[in-house]
Amino acid sequence: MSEFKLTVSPSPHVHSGNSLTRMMRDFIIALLPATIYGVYFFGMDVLRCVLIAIVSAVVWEALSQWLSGRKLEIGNLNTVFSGLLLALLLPPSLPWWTILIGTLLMVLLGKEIYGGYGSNPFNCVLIAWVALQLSYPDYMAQWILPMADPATTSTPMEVFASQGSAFIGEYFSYTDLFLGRTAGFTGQVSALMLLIGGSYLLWRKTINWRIPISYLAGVFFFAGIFWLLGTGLYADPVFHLLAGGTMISAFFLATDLPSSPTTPQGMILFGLGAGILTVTIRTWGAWTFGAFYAVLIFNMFTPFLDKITPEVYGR
Amino acid sequence: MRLRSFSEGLLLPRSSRSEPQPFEHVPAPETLFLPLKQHQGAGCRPLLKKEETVQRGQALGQSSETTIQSPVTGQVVEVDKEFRNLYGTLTTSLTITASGEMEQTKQSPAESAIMDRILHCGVIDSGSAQPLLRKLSKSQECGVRTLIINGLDEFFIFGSRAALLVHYPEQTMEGIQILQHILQPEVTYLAVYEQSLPLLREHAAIPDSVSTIPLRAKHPQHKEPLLVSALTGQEYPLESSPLELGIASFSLETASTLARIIQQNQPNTEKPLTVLDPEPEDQRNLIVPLGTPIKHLLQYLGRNSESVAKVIVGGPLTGTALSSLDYPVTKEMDQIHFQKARDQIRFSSEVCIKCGYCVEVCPMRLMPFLLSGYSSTGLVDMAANYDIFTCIECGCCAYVCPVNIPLVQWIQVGKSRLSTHIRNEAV
Amino acid sequence: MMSILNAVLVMALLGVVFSLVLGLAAKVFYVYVDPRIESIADMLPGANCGGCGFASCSSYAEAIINEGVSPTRCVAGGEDVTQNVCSLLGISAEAGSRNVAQIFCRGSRNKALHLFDYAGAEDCIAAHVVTGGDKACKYGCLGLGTCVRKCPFGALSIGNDGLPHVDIDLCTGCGNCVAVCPRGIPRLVATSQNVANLCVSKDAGKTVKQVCQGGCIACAVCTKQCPEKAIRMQEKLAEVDPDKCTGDYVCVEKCPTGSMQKLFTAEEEEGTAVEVASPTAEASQTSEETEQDTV
Amino acid sequence: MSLKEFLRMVLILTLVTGIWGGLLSLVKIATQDQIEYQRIKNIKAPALEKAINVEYTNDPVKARKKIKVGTDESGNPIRRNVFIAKRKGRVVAVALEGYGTGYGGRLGVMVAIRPEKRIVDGIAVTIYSETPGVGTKAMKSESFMGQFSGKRISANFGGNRIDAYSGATYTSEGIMEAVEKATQIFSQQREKIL
Amino acid sequence: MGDYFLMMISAIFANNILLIRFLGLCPYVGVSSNVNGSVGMSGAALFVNVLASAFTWLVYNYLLVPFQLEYLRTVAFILVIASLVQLVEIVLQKTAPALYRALGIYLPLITTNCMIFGTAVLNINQENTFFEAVLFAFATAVGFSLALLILAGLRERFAIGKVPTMLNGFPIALISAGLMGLCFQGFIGLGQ
Amino acid sequence: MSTMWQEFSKGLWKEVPPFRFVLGLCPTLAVTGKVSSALGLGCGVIFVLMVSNTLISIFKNQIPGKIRVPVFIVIIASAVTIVELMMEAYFYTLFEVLGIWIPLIVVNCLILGRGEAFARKNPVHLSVADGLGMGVGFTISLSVLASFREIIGSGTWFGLSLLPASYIGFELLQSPPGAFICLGLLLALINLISSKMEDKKQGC
Ligand SMILES: Cc1cc2nc3c(=O)[nH]c(=O)nc-3n(C[C@H](O)[C@H](O)[C@H](O)COP(=O)(O)O)c2cc1C
Ligand SMILES: Cc1cc2nc3c(=O)[nH]c(=O)nc-3n(C[C@H](O)[C@H](O)[C@H](O)COP(=O)(O)O)c2cc1C
Ligand SMILES: Cc1cc2nc3c(=O)[nH]c(=O)nc-3n(C[C@H](O)[C@H](O)[C@H](O)COP(=O)(O)O)c2cc1C
Ligand SMILES: Cc1cc2nc3c(=O)[nH]c(=O)nc-3n(C[C@H](O)[C@H](O)[C@H](O)CO)c2cc1C
Ligand code: SF4
Ligand code: SF4
Ligand code: SF4
Ligand code: SF4
Ligand code: FES
Repeated sequence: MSEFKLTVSPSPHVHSGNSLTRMMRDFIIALLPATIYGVYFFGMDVLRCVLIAIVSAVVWEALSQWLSGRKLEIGNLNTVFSGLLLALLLPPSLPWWTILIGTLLMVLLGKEIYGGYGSNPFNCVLIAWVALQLSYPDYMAQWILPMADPATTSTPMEVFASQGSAFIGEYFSYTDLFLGRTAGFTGQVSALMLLIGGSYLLWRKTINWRIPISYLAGVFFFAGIFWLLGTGLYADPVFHLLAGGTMISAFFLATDLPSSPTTPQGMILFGLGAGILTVTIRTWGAWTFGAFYAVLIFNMFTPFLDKITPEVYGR
Repeated sequence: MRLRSFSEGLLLPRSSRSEPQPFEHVPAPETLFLPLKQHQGAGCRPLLKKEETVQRGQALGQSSETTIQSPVTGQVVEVDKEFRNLYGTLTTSLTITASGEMEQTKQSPAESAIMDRILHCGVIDSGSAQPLLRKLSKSQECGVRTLIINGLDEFFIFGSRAALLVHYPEQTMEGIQILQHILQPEVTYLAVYEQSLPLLREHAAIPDSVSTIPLRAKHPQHKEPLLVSALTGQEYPLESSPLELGIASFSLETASTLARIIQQNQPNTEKPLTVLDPEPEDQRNLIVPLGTPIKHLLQYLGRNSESVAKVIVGGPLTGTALSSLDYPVTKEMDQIHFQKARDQIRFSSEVCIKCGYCVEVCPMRLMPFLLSGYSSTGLVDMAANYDIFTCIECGCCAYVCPVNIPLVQWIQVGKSRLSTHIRNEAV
Repeated sequence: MMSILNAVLVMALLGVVFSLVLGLAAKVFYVYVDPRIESIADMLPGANCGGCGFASCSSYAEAIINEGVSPTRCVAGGEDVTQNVCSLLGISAEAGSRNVAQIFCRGSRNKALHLFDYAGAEDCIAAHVVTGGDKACKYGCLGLGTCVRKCPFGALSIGNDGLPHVDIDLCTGCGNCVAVCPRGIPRLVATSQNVANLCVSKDAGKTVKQVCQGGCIACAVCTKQCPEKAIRMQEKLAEVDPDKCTGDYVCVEKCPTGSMQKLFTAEEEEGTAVEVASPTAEASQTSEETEQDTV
Repeated sequence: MSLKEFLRMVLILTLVTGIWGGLLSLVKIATQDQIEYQRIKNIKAPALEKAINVEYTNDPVKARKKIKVGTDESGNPIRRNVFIAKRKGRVVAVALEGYGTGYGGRLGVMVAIRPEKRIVDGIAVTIYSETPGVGTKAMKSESFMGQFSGKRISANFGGNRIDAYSGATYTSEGIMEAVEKATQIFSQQREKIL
Repeated sequence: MGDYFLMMISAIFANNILLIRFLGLCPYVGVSSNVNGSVGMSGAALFVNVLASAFTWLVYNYLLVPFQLEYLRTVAFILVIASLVQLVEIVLQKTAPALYRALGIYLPLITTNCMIFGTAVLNINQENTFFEAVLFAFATAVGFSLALLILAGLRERFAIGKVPTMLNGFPIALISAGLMGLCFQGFIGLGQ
Repeated sequence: MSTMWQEFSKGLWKEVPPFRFVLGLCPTLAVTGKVSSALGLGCGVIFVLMVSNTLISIFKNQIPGKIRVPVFIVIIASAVTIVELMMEAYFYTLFEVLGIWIPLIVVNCLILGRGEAFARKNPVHLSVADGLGMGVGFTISLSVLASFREIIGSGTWFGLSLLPASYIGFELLQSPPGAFICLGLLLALINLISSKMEDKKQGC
């Protein structure tokens, strides 16, 4: 019965043409400035990290999907993006095997056990980052700062945590922080590069403006309040915006699709909450990279934030 | 003036033309199929038997609310009692062969009252597909303070409704006045897309009692809930009706039909349609006799039926795909889209990535991915908690979904499971 | 010595106090509960592990009595517990024959008429609800494998004829497939049954003939030929009474469409289950096998 | 439930608790001495080993003495263990704990003293709640902790020059305070201890 | 006042009873499959934890310590807790059937919940005063509820994902709890 | 005798706690950082299970239903106290490491669970076999989990270095989150193995 038949399918019958692959391509493009700057600033070690991370992440994902008999989903570039993002959250000198462990955790614990990208409740890159941070704290804090004397090879946030806000200015200027002439993770140091990438994502509408903007606002205003209250004790809000991974969190970590809320109100609360928690952890907690922990912690609340739907029509 | 609209939804594609195409009249084919249910509610009772002859305009079937008239003079060759209509309901369908000579149109018996005329010509409100008689009497009962004339086409900025405005302005305005006469509203809005307004001003003499409101060309602005909220700022729960707010909305095509049957004393046997011809992608405005098989329409357009992979009745975002080219044009249809195989949407069984794009566009401010997710896994009670019945199946969500989840289909499944209790016991 | 006495006295004191309080409280705040609930709660392991889906063993016991929940859900207790609870409730443990699922549709790809190509969610319920199914027969199996995904024991697979097939060794008769199918195609049948009319179409024979070569056309040959008079026509379908059937298979031989079939015989029908295509081949098409139900 | 049943219930629970109470107290009595020895041994032995630098041959925990160092508010005596290290039967060192206040709270320091020379033999921190990486750095620092060895015990022990560990001043001061207190006890009760 | 606040912050976040101290895990993975059940369990746990801590503190300090019977702590505490839970259950069933239906089914689950006993013992080990003990018990139970509700929220979402069959149920709940533990590491240092 | 063996052996695979019964999770996660502590706690649990199962089985007819749970719990708690005292006196290091987890044996759901589910309804010899089997199964499970965590987490086993000195422990597995993750993965693995075994059985 090979006679001519029409196709019947449910509505709608047209599609925007948007795809996961396209979105991931946008994310990768948006990370390129920071990546290129990282290579320029820290040297070829960064390129090594990036390549190892991307290749290994893809291999782990292919392996796990092949072993579990699932469809291969490498083509959607999602793993390439995650690998690149993880590489940018590592210090340039990290040993190769640590990167392999990181990408393995990212792929397996972060995504595959939940059934692949989309079902994971936590940002898989941050899961891997935190796991490495807890397991190899020394490797994860091996800072290098080309073109500077070794004595100042601490991240700006470390200087703040160990010596107080008064000393920050002795080591770094705002320009340094903005352009990225400080020690830190490969892709996180330059606020400018991340802003460029973030603006690209906003312009392409790949990410919703609510999360990054409310996150930055949360950081700025919460830090600002304490700065006004106790000058000298607390770092100023501009410092909080420029240092310690605020920018990469705002545009690339907090906006991770599966682990962030989807409703407008939820997004704003998520951003504000994570921003406030970022400053809290940096100021009173044990971690200088409070930005990453704050985003991860707020991932847990995403299902609840998603219950705050905008008022349904007519209700 | 700030354009009125709602904040979600999709911007319509820009039109390549600056004004709507004029209508073309499609000649009646030899064989026509006329289902006796082309509206919401009970189907019509057949009035003719097999072999009987019929005159143009003669009633083929009638119910208490509406009538189906014959578009041609000819003979009833078959009475199929098991015709399955677009929505899967069984109804009776008459097959008529035209005898060629277009005889005198059979006049409807009583022209005295407008309402009788509406009943005998079987006018239905296009868009909602409600028999106009029912809709009007309900509106009269509730009392209408605000009358909305919906001049918006789905998906097209210049579709058949815009064409009616531009090419038959007097008739349309007369129709609006008839509606005003029946309902006696305090305010009447004529809703058009912003692009049509200058054309309208140019072609038509708009009565003072009608305020024309330009709206942003967005999908699904043409749907009643969004039209009401854009024009009046009021929202209503979907299980009730805008009539409770004293608001009634009628399609512009309904107004035009009213004018045609009452002023010009024509039978209601033709349907203005916007047709999207796939190759080259071109939009045409046609006036088609009811009962014309889609196959004939394709022939009229000069297309080989094998070149079409999918036929969509209604807009591309909300329409229903037909399973057969023999299906006739009915009063429920506003648009027909012919799609080629390569243009078809491909749904996937991928898992939702929670990107929230669907939430961003949903005009009813729902959580489509949760509705669909819970419906597809059988957890329909959860879907009900998220107001699944407020979904108007506008299709915005599935349009933007980057992993091509058939969101609307799953929502339909969820609604159906909730209302019919074909439940899937959660293990 | 003093310390021993202290220990004995203090502990005894605690014992007295608490048993008095509990005893009195039980008396003062007495509430009647169905004694069967207590007996069942007694039989359950008391581990309160939540494995049955209830918060505690006693709430599960309550649900068994009050809501008629199946007594087989305790995972911690194992078979003994289930057996005990069943016997208390007077539910007989099945003997000899067991129930397994059978597919009551023979409208394979080349036998049934298909009206259109379906392109939507790969799910029978979705296809049934939204498009009414691609088959001309509105009763027939849609072959999109919702039952396959729902079977917790992997007993079902879609064959290359487009119909599900039951592996009766794996089927436990849990009835999940029966519950989930929008068209009521899988049914539970005792393994002792010899034959069944594998069609559910209530259409007139003429219609069935038009849409499917494998369906029951209600010709009633079987009812007339059956020596035991074990077959009756009901709603245009031949129904076998398994108690009367002796298994001489006259009906199967006489059935013009092959709708009447031998059950549980070794020989396999055409279109046996096929292996799932290799992952790479699968990647090119949207395959229902990759979709997993995780309720 | 009848009264008899009720009484039976009370009786049984009382019996069970009572009997077990008795049994447990027997076990307690049987293990009491061993437990005390183990406690002191395991808690103090590592510190003792660190603090006593001279060679000794006995088990200082077994050869411990309890001395009264004062009374608490309600007048009960406060006792403290003094551990005695011997070589060939001769006392070579005594060790006792002193307490001071560091950054995070109470600091305990085991102070070993060579009685015949009246000098500090060595010290080791027993209990603390200092910040990891800040205060604890000082405790682990050989250059800071080593300063105490050989310091003379005198009425004015605090007069000895001890350099605070930089970055952990409070911890350093707490340790100094503890050592001073221990040496004071030793000076006051030398006879009883030896 | 500030100290009490810090103690509560610490008990809820940095030293979360479930994720950091590992107490009360059986109901944690057992009941967390949906949000409604978790709310009930949280309520019951909060109520019993505070009550049990208060009673055990009194028994310890006014009965065991005076007679130097500290070693009977385990027996005495568990007796107090078991009887208390049973008592609450009996009383609720009669006097507040609605509340009993809401909480009651979780009460038996609590008798052998390590959290209740663990909190009682921790109160003694940390030498808390009576007020501190009650506050600590309260904060601990709040930490329990927080972790429970979060996990329940996550698990409700897994229902619409595609968790592989072999990981479905307890395994994925445990792993998610582990990842939540990773998140909670972020609170380290707060409240100290 | 064969039934005694059956009761014993079911605790080793078919109903092995805490993998099949997801009970007694707290100690399972808390003490499995090191094999030695897992084994130590396991021994304590075996002792308590034996004592409680034996006594409950002996006195099952004397204990009134209303105070069943309090009586069982007193018996269990007393056995735990004995373990506590003995361990402090003779295995002090272990006592220190296990800390609060020794008294917490009393609330290990496994023990009361076995008393309620098994010993209360079965003769003494079977209850002993059941207690021993469950206890041994529990101990083995803990040790397996602990071995995994200790070897990968710090490169040692029973405190002995197994891997080259240059190996840097994967600290995550030693931390609380790692405990959850390991147990989850182990449960998944056991699910996988038992479903594979089912398949085999069907295949034969
Ligand atoms: C610098 C730059 C600016 C662009 N600006 C836009 C723009 O404003 N709007 C737009 O739709 N595409 C813009 N594009 C093009 C997009 O990158 C993309 O190609 C376009 O959206 C069409 O993508 P599509 O064909 O995948 O839908 C720009 C590209 C570049 C490089
Ligand atoms: C996107 C970007 C690209 C840069 N490229 C260069 C560059 O190619 N060469 C350069 O000397 N500085 C570049 N800089 C600036 C450097 O960060 C730094 O300011 C510069 O090396 C000045 O260092 P100096 O004071 O040691 O000369 C760039 C900065 C940014 C933000
Ligand atoms: C996948 C993988 C994981 C590894 N994990 C570790 C590890 O966790 N710790 C470690 O010390 N070495 C690990 N190695 C081994 C390293 O190759 C090797 O030990 C390391 O380079 C030590 O060299 P070094 O002594 O120069 O530091 C791993 C190697 C591979 C391939
Ligand atoms: C979070 C924090 C922890 C600290 N911990 C210690 C400590 O453990 N010991 C100490 O001497 N000072 C400590 N200090 C105080 C600080 O290091 C102080 O500047 C030095 O003690 C002065 O020498 C701490 C300060 C902060 C902010
Ligand atoms: S959920 Fe319904 S109303 Fe919302 S976008 Fe989707 S189809 Fe439209
Ligand atoms: S648009 Fe699609 S992928 Fe995104 S949240 Fe909605 S359903 Fe999920
Ligand atoms: S039997 Fe039912 S569920 Fe199974 S494939 Fe056929 S229609 Fe689908
Ligand atoms: S779902 Fe149940 S009844 Fe159906 S085939 Fe599977 S095991 Fe058999
Ligand atoms: S062992 Fe079950 S709650 Fe802790």
